[in-house]
Amino acid sequence: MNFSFSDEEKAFREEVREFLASALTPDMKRAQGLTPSVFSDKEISDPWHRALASKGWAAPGWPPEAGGPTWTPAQRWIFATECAKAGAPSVSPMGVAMVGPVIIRFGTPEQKAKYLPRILNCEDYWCQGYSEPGSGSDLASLKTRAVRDGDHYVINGTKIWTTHAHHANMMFALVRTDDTGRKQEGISFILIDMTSPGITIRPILTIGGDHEVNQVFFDDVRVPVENRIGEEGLGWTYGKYLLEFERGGGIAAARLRRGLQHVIDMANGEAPGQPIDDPALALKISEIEIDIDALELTELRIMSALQTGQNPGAVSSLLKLRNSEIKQAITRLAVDVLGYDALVWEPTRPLYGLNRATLPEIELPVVPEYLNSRAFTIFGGSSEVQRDIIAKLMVGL
Amino acid sequence: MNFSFSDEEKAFREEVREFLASALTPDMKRAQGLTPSVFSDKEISDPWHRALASKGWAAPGWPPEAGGPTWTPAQRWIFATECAKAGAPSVSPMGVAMVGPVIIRFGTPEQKAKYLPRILNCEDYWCQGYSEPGSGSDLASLKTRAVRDGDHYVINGTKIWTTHAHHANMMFALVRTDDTGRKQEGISFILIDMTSPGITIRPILTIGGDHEVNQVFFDDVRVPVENRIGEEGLGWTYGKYLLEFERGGGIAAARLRRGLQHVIDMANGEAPGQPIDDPALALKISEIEIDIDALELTELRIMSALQTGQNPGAVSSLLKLRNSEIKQAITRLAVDVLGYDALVWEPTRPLYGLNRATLPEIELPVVPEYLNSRAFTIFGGSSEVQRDIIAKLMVGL
Amino acid sequence: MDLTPTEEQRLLRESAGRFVRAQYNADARRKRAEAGEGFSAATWREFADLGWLALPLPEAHGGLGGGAVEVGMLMEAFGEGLVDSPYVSTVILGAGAVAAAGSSAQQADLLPKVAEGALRIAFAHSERQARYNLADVATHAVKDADGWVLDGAKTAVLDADEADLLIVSARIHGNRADAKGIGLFIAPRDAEGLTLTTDLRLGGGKVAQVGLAGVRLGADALLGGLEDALPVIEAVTDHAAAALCGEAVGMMQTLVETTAAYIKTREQFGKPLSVNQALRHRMADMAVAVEEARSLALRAALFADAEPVDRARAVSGAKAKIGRGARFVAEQAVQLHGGMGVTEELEIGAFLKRVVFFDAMFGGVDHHLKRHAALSAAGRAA
Amino acid sequence: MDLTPTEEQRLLRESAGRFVRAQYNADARRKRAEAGEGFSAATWREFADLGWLALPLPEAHGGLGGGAVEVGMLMEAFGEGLVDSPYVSTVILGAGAVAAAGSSAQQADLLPKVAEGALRIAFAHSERQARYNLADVATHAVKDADGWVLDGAKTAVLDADEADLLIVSARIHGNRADAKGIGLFIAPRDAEGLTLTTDLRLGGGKVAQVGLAGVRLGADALLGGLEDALPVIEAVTDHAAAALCGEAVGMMQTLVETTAAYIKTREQFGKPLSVNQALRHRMADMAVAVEEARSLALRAALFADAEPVDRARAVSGAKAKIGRGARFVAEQAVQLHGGMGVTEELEIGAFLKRVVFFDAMFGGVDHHLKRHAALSAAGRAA
Repeated sequence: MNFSFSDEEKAFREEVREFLASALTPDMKRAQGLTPSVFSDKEISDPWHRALASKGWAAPGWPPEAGGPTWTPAQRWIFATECAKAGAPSVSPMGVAMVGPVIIRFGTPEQKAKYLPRILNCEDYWCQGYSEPGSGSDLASLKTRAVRDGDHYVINGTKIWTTHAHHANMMFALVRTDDTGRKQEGISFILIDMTSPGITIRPILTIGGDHEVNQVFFDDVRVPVENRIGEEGLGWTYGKYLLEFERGGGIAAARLRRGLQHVIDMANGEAPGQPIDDPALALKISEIEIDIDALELTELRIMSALQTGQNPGAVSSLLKLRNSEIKQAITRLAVDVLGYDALVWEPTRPLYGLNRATLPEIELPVVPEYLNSRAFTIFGGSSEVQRDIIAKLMVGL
Repeated sequence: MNFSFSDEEKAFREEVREFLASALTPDMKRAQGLTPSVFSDKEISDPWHRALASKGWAAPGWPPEAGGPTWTPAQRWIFATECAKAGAPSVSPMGVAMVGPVIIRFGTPEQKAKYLPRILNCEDYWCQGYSEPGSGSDLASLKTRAVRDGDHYVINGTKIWTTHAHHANMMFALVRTDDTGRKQEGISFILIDMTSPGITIRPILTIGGDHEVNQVFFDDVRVPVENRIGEEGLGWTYGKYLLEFERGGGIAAARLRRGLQHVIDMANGEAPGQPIDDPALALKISEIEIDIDALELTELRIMSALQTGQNPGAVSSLLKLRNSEIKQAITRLAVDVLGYDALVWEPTRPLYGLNRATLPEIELPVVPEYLNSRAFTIFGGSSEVQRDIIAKLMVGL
Repeated sequence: MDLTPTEEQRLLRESAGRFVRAQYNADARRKRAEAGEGFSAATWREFADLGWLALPLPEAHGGLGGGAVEVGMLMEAFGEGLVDSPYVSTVILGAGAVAAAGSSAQQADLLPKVAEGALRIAFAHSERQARYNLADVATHAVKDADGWVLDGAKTAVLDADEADLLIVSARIHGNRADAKGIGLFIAPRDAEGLTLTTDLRLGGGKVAQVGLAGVRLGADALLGGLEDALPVIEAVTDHAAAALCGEAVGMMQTLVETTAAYIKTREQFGKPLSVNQALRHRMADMAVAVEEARSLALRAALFADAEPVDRARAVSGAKAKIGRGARFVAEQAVQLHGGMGVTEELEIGAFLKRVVFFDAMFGGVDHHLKRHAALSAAGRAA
Repeated sequence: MDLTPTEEQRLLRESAGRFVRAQYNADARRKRAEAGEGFSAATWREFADLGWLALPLPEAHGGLGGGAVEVGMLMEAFGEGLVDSPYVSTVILGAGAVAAAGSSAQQADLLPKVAEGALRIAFAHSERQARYNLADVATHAVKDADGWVLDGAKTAVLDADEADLLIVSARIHGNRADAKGIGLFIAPRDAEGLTLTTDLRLGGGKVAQVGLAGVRLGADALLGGLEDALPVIEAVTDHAAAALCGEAVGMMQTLVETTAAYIKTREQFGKPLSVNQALRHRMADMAVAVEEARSLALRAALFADAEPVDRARAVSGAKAKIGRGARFVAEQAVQLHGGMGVTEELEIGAFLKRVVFFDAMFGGVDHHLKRHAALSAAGRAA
C-alpha cells in the first residue's frame, strides 16, 4: 500500500498541469464557471476538445489503435482530477465516452474508420437517442420503430431528454426492429444523421432555465442499413455496454471539491447569506468536505484495484449515488450562502454572454445550478434505481 | 378558533394540579424518573393507579357506567399533559386502556361485572398475548391453538414480547380456534388466568438490560369457555379494535417535553459531554423543541376536532411515527450530553433501588433508556408499517 | 380551547380556495408569465372586492380587523395555486407597518386606500450587509429644516416596481447594528434620488434593489414620529414570515397531491410507480411534513400577537421547520416526477422555485434555528 | 499510488479474520460475559504470539514497526467479531505514548514487555470537566526533592483494572486549559493514593475513574522528561481514534451481513422481509455507509504520520462521519431485526452498545466536526 504517486505519475501530473496552464484559456474557464447546466455548451466544450485532441488526449479510454493515449488508471485519475481542479470544461461525452466505445467494441472496420477519427477530432457532435416519453427507468419498453425498406431503415417515433440534439449532427439510438419477442429483444442500435429529412427537434427547458435537452421526432426518417451497429436485434446488449460506461462515474471528487470551493469563495465575499465565519456554515462545509474525502478515497481504492488488475466490484452505483447527492448538497449550500441574492432570477442564457447583471458574476450560476442539479439523482439511473442495484449487488438482496 | 382554555377547563386543570401536588409523592416521581424501560414497573404504577382510582380518575376513556370520569377530549388532554409535566408514572395500559375497552364493548354482563371493577381498582394486573415468535407484523399468522374440550379450551403454544407477564395474574390473548379458513378467521379472543397450571414464563432482557418482556409457554392450559370474549372466530375483530386504541398515541407531547427538559438539566450540570452553552447542542434542542411544538399542536387540532364531534382522520399513525422518532432523538441527544459518562454501564435493576453508583443519579437511566427506546419504532406497529398506513390512508396510495 | 375554524373562517378559506382553483391553474400562470405582465390590476381589484385586502387592517380605517389566523388561511389557498400577488408586500408588510406604527393621520390617509385596492406599498428594509439581522441598518436619515434626507441601499424589496409608496427603514442615530435609532419613512416610489433595479423574482413576481441618494422627504414622512421602530420591524417581519408559512403549507399540499396522482398513474415495467414501497414511504414522509407544517404555521399565527419573545420563537420555529420540510417535499416532488420534474413543462419546478424563495425570505433554516435557540437560552439556563 | 494491500498486509488481515471467527462468536462472548471474567490472559498471550502486540511498536524495542494501516486491518477484524480486548488501551495508547515520548531507557524497559504480552498499560488522561478538550488538564504534578506528587482525577480510563501501569497526564505548570505545561507520568497501578472505581463498560470491557491523592512517583516517572506533552497526547489519541475507526468498519460490516441474512430468511405474510423495497433501500444506504467508513478509516490511517494538522483533520473527519454512519447502521440493524433486535438474545444490541462507546470515545460527531472545521478555518479564509 502506497499513498503517494510514483515519480512517473508525478511527472505525468506535471505534464498535465503544464498543458492546462497553456491550453486552458481564461475565457474557457470563465465560460465553464458560468455554466449552470449539467453539460458544457458545445461552444465551450468544442474548443477544449480540440485542444485535447491536438495533444492526443481527447479519448482517454480508447485503445491506442483508435487514438487513445494508453494511460494507466492512475494517469486517467490524475488527468481528470487536474482538469477538474483547473476548472476545465467537460468534453461532450456522447461521442468520446459513449458511442465511441460501442463502435470500437462492436463496429465494423468501415464504421470505425468513418466515425472514430471524426469523434476524436471533434468533427461530429453526437447525441443519444435512448429515452422515450413513456419509458423512464423502463428503457426497454421503447417504441420508436425502424422498419426495413431495402437497404434502409425507415424510422418513426420520438426520443426525449436528448441532450444537445440541437447541436448534434449525429445520433446513436436504440430503435425497435421487432416486437414479437421479449421487449429487450428486437431492439437495434443505429446511427442517425441528424440532417436527415423528417427529423424535428423540440427544445425542453430545464427548471434552471437552460436549453440542454430536447424531444426529437422521427417522421419516416431513412437511415442506411450500414448505419446499424452489430446485429439486428442485439441493440439492447450494445446499449447496456454503453450504460455501464455512463454509470461508471469514476472520477468526480475533484470536481465536487471545486464546487465546494466556489461556495467558500462566495462566503468569503459579499453574498448576503451565511458568511464564512458562521459556525453553522463551517460545520456544513466540513461535512461536505469529509463526504468528498470519502468519495475520493473510494475512487483511489477502485483505481488501485484496476491498476493491479483486480475487479473493483459493483461500486459504480455507489459512486453515482454519492456523487449526485454530494453535488446536490453543495448547490443547496451555495443557495444558503446567496441569502437574499437567491431571489434574483436571471433568465438570460448563456450566462457567460451577459455583460452586466444585478448579481456579482460569482453568484450568477448558483440558483440555476441548484435547480438543474436536481437532475443528477434522476438521469443516468435514478437514485432509486441505484439503491435497487446496490441492494442486489452489494448486499445480495 | 380559540387558543386558550375555557374557565371550566382551567378550573379542571387546577384540580388536576392540586391532586398531583398531593397524591404524587417524591418517591414515585424519583422512581419514575429512574425508569429506563418503556412501561413503569408494577411497583411504581400500582400505587399511582390506586391513587387515581380513589379519585375516580383511573380510567379516562371508560363510559360512566363502567366507572369512567366522563371527561371531554380537552379534559383528557389536560389530564395527560399535567401528569406528564409532573413526572407521574404511567398506569399499566394493558388493563385500563387495552382489555378494558374490549370488555366494555364486546363483553357479557357477567364479564363486565367480574373484570371491570378489578381493573379499575388495580386488583388484576393484565398482560397481552398477541405476538408469537413467528408472527412479527403479520399478527394474523398466529399459531397458538385453543381446542374445545367440554366447557373448556385447552391451549397450547407460545406468546412472545409479553410485557409484564411476570407481574400479571390475567392475560388477554388471541388464540387459534380454527385453521380451515382465512388466517384472520378462526381467531378467538380469550382471557387466561396466569396462575393456571401449564403456563411457564421465560424472561427476555431488553438491550437496555431491563426485564420488561417475556415469552409465555402454554402446555395444555385449560381455560373456561366463559372466558371467551364475544363469538368464537371473531377474535381478530376484537383484537383490531384494541390495536386502534394502542396505536392512538394521542397525548405524547408533554411527556416528550419532560424528556427534553431532562437533557437540558443534564447539560446544565456536570455531565462531561456537550454543555448547555455549546451552540451545536442549543440548535439540536431547538430542533427537537420545534418538533414537539408541531406534535403538540397536531394533538390539539385532533382534540379540537373530537371536541366538536368531527372525525380527525387517519392521524394516529402520524402521531405514533413522530412520537417515537422524537423520543429516539431525545434519548440520542441525552447520550451526547453524557459524554464519557456514557461508557459506564450500570447493570443493576431497578435503578431506583440503587443506593450508590458511579454516575450521578440524573445520568443513570440515560443509556438504558436510549437503548430501550429503539423499541418505540418497532412495537405497536413498526415505523415501516406506519408509513405503509400513512401512504395508504393519508396519500391515497 | 378549540382549533377548529369558525364558520366565518371556513367560508373565507373556501371562497379563497374556489377563487384560486378557478383563476390560478397552470395554464393561466404560464400565459401571464409568457406575456411578461406584472400582477393584474383587475385581480387586485377582485382581491379588494372579496375583502382580502382589508382583511387584517384595523376596522377604524376600512379594515376587517382579521388576525394572523385568517391571513394564514388566505395564504394557504394562495400557496395551493402558487398565486404571485403583492399581497404580503402591500398588505402584511407595508400596510402592516402603517397600522402598527403610523400616526392617526397616516393611518387614516393610507390604510383605506390599501383596503380599497387603490394603493400599493412596498417595504424596503433589508440591506446586503445585514445578513438577515433586522437591526443592521446602514441607510441613514438626516433631519434638516425641510424634513429628512435619506442615503443608502436596500435589497430584496418585493414588488417595488408596482408600488406607489415605499416604507423605507433608515438609521436616525446610533451605530450600524444598534437596536435603537431606526426610523421608518414613507417615500413615494418616484421620489427624486430613489432608484429601483428590478429583476424577475425566483418563483414569481419581481424583486428590486433600491438606491437612495439624497432622497428628500417631508418632516411628516417619519412613520408615527417613531425613532425606535425596530420592534415594529420585527413584528411586521414576523407577521409576514407567518403568512409565508401559511402559503408554504398550501404549496406543500399541492405538491403532495400532484405527486401522488402522478405516481399512481405513471407506469413503468407495466405497473404504476406507486407499487414501489420506497416511493410510497417517501410520500408518507412528505405527507407527515405537510401536517407538521400545517400545525406550525397555525401555531405561528396563533402566537402572532403574543409577547414579542413568544411570537418570535413561534415564528422562527415554524420558519425553520417548514423551510426544511417544504424543501424536502418540493425536491422529492421533482425527484418522483423523474425527468419531467426537472423541466419547465410541469409546474413542479415553479413550486420548487417558490419554496427556495420562501426559505431565503427573512432568513433560512439555520438563521431561524439560531434565533430560536438564542430566544430560548434564558429559559434553558439552570 | 496503490491502495491495495501488500501480500504481508493481506496475510495479517486474513489471519486476524480467521482467529476472530474461530474464537469470537456470539456464544463464546456470552459465556465470557456470564462468567464475569475480564480479558483472558491466554488470549492475550496468543495476541503476543501472533505478533499483534508488537505490530506497531518500534523494531528497536521488540516491535514489528508496523503502521496505522496494519493496525487498522487488525482492528477491522476485531470489530467484525466484537473483540473486547485491551489492545487499544495498552498497545496504541499506553505503549504508543511510551514509544512517542519515552526516554531510551523507558522504551527499552517497557516496550519489549508489552510486545511479549507481559505488561499492560492504561492511559489516564481525560478529565470530566475537559469535555473532550485534550488540553484541559486540572490534575497537577508538583516536583519536590524526592520526585513528583500527583493530585487530581481522571475519567474514562479504559481497562485500568487489569493494567500494570498507568500513564497519567498532569499539569506541571500553567493554567487549566493551557496547551503548554502538561507532562505524562508512569504510575504503577498499585501506587499509594491511586484509587480505581471500576465499572462495566458499555459494549464490553471495563472502564475506571482514577483518583490521585498525593500519589508519589520517582523523578524518572516523567515520560521522556517532557514538560510539553500535549502534541504527544494529541498524536496517540488520534492514533487510537483511527484504530477505533477501523474497528467500527468491521462492526458495520458484520451488522450489514447479519441483517441482510436475517431479512432474506425471516418471513412475514408468507414472504421474506426482503421483498420490501423500503428495507432493501435502507440496506443499500447501510452498505454505502460501510464503504464510506472503510475509505475514511483507511484515510485516517494513511494520514496517521502526516503533519499534525493534516493528521488531525483526517482523523476528525473519519471519526465524525463514521460516528454517524455506524450509529445509523447499528440502529437500523436493530430496527430491521424487529422485536428480536431490542433484546439481549441477539448480538445486534451488543454491537449497538459498542457503537455508542465508539461515538463517545474521544468525542462524538459534533466534537469532531467542530475540530475539523476549526482546523480548516485558515485554509478557507479568503
